[in-house]
Amino acid sequence: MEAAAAMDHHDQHESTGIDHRKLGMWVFLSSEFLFFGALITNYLLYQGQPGFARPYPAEIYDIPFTSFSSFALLMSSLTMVLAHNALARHDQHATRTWLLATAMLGSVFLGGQVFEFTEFVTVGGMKLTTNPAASAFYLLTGFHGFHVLLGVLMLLTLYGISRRQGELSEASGLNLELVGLYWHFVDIIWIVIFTVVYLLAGVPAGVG
Amino acid sequence: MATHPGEHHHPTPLQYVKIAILLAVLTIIEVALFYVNEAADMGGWDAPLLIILALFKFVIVVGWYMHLRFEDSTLSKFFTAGFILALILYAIVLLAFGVIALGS
Amino acid sequence: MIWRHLGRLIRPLIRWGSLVALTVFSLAACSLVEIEDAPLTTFEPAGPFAERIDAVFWQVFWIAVVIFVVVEGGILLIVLLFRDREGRKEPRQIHGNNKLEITWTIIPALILTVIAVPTIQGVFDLTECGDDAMPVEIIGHQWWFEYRYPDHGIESASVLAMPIDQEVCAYMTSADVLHNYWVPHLMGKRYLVPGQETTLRLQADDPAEYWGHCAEFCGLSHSLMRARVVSMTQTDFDAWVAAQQQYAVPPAPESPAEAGLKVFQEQGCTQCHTVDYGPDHQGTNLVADEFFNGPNLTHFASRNVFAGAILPREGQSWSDGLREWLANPPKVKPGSFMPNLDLTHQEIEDLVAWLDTLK
Amino acid sequence: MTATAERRPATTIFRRPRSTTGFWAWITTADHKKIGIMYGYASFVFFLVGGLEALLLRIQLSSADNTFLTAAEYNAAFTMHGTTMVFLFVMPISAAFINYLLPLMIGARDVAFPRMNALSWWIFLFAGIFLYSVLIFSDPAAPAGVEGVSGNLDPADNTVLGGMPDGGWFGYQPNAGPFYSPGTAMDYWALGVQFLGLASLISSVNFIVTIFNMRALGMRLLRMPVFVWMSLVVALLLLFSLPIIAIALFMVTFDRQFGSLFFVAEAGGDPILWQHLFWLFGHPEVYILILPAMGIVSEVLPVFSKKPLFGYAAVVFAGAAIAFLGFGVWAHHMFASGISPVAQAAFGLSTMTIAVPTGVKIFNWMGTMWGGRLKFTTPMLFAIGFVAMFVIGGLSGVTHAVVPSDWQQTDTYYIVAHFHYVLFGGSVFGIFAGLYYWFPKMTGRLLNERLGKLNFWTMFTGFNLTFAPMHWLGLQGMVRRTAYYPPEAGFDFWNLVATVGSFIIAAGVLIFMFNWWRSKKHGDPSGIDPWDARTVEWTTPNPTPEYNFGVAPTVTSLDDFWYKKYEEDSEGRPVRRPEAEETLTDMMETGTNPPHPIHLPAPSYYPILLAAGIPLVGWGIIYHTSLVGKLLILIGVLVVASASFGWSMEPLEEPHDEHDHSESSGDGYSLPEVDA
Repeated sequence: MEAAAAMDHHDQHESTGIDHRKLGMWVFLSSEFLFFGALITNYLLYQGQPGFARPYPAEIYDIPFTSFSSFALLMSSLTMVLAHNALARHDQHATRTWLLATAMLGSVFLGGQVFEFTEFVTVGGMKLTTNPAASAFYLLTGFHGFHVLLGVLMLLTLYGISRRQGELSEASGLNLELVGLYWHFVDIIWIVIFTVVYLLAGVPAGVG
Repeated sequence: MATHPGEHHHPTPLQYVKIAILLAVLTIIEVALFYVNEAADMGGWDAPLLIILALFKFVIVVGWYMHLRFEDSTLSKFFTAGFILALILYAIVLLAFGVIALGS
Repeated sequence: MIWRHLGRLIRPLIRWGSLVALTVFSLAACSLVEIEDAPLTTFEPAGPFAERIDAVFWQVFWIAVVIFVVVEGGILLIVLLFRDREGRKEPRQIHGNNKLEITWTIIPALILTVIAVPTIQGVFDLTECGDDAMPVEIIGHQWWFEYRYPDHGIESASVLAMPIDQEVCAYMTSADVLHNYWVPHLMGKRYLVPGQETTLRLQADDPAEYWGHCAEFCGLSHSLMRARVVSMTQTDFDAWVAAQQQYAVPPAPESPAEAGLKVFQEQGCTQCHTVDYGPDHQGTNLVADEFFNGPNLTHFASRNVFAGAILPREGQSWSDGLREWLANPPKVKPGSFMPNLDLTHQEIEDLVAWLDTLK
Repeated sequence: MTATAERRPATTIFRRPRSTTGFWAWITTADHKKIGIMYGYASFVFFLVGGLEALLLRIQLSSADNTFLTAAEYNAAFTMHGTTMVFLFVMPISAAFINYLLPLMIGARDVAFPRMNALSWWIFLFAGIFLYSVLIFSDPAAPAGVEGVSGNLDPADNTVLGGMPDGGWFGYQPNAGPFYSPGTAMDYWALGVQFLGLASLISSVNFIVTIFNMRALGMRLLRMPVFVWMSLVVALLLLFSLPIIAIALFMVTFDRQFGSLFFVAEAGGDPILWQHLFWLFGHPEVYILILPAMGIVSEVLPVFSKKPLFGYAAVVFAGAAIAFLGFGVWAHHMFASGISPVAQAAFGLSTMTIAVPTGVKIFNWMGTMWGGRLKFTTPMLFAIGFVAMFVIGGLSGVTHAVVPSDWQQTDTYYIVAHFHYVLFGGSVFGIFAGLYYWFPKMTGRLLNERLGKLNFWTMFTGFNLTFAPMHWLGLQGMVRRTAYYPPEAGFDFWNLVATVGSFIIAAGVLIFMFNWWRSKKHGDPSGIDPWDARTVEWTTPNPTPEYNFGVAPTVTSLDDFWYKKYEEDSEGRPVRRPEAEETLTDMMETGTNPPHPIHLPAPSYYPILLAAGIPLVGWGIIYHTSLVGKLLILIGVLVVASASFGWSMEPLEEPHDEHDHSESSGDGYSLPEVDA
């Protein structure tokens, strides 16, 4: 056993040295690319096809509004990373503040999405059932919104725990890191969606 | 766990804020590009520019906010594997549908 | 105890019995495949495109046979040579051999390269229709094929007539779900996709009748969606076209056929079916909605099969097949869009008499 | 011995479960072995269900124009046969093997996330039950039609069996969409497969982390048993392919339930998009089904050849190559769909390349047997059967890559023959090899060898009689998925042969079940090392103790266990070490009486509770237009949410674990108390 233990030390480099949950989260996130990739592909395929019932999503976008809510989500990544940083400095108060700020910014984004969907349906006249491009738009942004919603719930849970226990323990610190990874990921997916789906979208020739 | 060797290299809050400002500026450029293209057609040049800008933002968030730059390479291998695989597979699908075309 | 005895009895019986049975069946398979009359067989190409595919198939097949014999023979040899026997030495512990690994990576790769050449040539040679091909539109319906000849202004169903030695370019689409048009004697298969157009090349060498089948699962009666292709000389085809371009001849007054026409009109059959008696005569109804479109019956009696080429059955007369169909279509073809109209015996007889006039 | 911790959780909904035996122990377990066993039994039940469906199909096809089944029943039977065998048998029984063996083979005490593991299993089980609940809740076969117009069905054709999903396991659109498959059957299919995918996705993350993080000391990646490698590859395939089918199934569910138009051709939807998405998942799925069996065979062949696996690294890399290439070949399922000639040529070529690594594997297996001392035990027979049959499936597979040939063959029985040679002659034979080989690990007893050989030869004969004739049938033009063929088509004889064969297979399965049932109680005791095995899982007593290993193993080479027993003489022949018997006795001793206290993943109620909410949501979505449906969604979401909450409140580590942890990290162990 002693000999084995001595030899063990030489083999230590094999272990990845990464916590199970952190590795698991990254592994999971890597598969999410395929998830959102399928949704974006789906949208790209349909948004440019002529002959659908109007309107196409790109006809009724409100770019200034979406830019604003995108900006909120982008800045929530900053508050998220500041929360993580505050916890690393053992500044529990700041951690709580930044957590709440992140959840708030996430909620702003979600609220924006609810508003946008409502506008599109009532004013723009584009429903899920209008045409395949509209279906694809709602499915894509809807699933992204669902991810944000889960993120907000997780952030609020962390905030709740922190309030109730007076602090976030070291174990919760890892939880915070994991929620952060998830949150940033949702943000980078939106960076792609904002560019590809909103800014680069057009309507097929002959429409509009 | 919190005392991971990589933690030392993490940026400071100030650096995080600077990064956020950079991200904000990039976003403003993106939206501006969109309107420039609306006003005067850029002849298809908007697409590559916007994609490059988005990728730039993407890399910044992943690298610094998600600390991927400072992590064990196993994690970045997984992450890039998923990203590249998705990119290739869906590019082929879009090619098959003629949504994107090679050499045109 | 009993297991031991039973085992001793059964084991050799099963082991050798199964090997013998397999050998016998393989031999039987080889012989029977020639003898048996299979109207959908892929082994009897009757036109240049199917022949081209057949040639590729056999090329690959013989390569596969050689590989099969070598590998399976190798496994059998190993099993016989190295089975554990009394007094056998312990085996040498060999972990691998890089040269061998490289060899059996490169050799299959080379074989595949050989196969790849006819594959790719075949794809490019056989996909695009030729310039002087005769266009035919094929529309898939649940569960029958509709044919339109845009150059001749003809519509038909279930039976595709085509001249020999003339390429036919089928422009295909579907009115409902996916279908897949397949006439093995003439060509491989191709989907019919709703909202899209696919093309398929068909060509026959000799006058004959070929079977076809819808090959993509298309709902309840997928198995009852068959097709027929009749190839004929150019002269016969021209005559056929000329006949098909005629209006139908109105039935004689007071004949059973006229009663049949009346049943046809009164039962609402005209909702889906067209019979074109020409502009001067009533009893025609062209239906706007693609989905309601049943087969055009103007020259119904000129087709030897109907109802998705499943009737008449083997040994059944044309009129008996029609009687079976009219009595209860959903029973013959589950899910059929032609409903059971609870026709009386007399009504059916009249309809048969009338339909028989639609040459 | 097993130190069961005194549990005093501060904040949970339930007290932690305490049962270590009996019903509640199984319900709340987080033990990978128990979960593996449950996976195994459940998937075997589904195997029987899927087998019965297959027999129904075979009876119907035994003669021309047979009326044993109605068209609706036939379509439902083949749909559910495919769905069941793929998602409810081969995948979960592979999960059973991976669950049971993976930690043992890498010298770990459990998987990385034991409770997540339990969650996967319960989601799988509930999803399977959900899928088959269609028999109770679904309306009988509704004929096809568009809004306001539907086809006509003879009233006699409205049967319960015919009310099962009938759009094919491939669910091609628009036939499986809202207009052409009205009713709820295909909703059960879409959601059921969705949930099964969720279970597999969770498993895959779990297995990947386990393999990356929990290997025994000294077990480098290239010292892992091939089965572990194949598990890793399968987990990666699942990880990257499941999200695609998830989206595709969401699209179908939205089309069917909420009126979106993704695949509605009348509104501009594209049915071919479904095929791309389905096969983007579906082709990797094929390798998900076969690679675990390849792993099993790679373990069994060396043991009974008394030789190491020939070209270990080549076999591993070939497996990885198959997986990687497997992502780039999906459109070969669509050569007839009208994709461009360039795409057809490209996918034909990429498909051919897969034959190369597959060939490498087969040759290496032959190389393993070459010069060995082959003992024809039942696992070995199944393993050799696997190799021999897989060659046939592989060769017919290459003919599909030859695009023009494929235009003739696709959608015929030739394809059915091909993939059954791969999935039955391949996967199922591999699975049976594994069942015979590792049965002692689970029970401490051996399966009866005589019955085993009878089992093999019956299944082998039945298998070939059933599926070999299908090659001929397909080339003679028999189209797939057809309930009827006319007498003049000339298909009768070979179909009858196939039907007879299928009943011989069924007999083989019955023999197996009898053997299992009998040997569990009366089989010969196996001892610690019944097969003279090579890998780490056999260094611990049989049946496996709850804590797996008395002392965490340390690995110094590939086939570590073997080299504890044997050394090589100057000729390279194995010579049993003089101390081998002593080593084994020691292993038995430390395995039975661990020298140090061991703590194990604590059982929990939350996995089963969380999983129970999921089918509720499923039923709710299907009936969402009614009040009951809305309530079900609400209840389901509440169950999931409260279970997640309780789960996250359940302490990760018991109070005294902190202490143990710092100690145990010294010997490199990541004890599984770190849970999520």
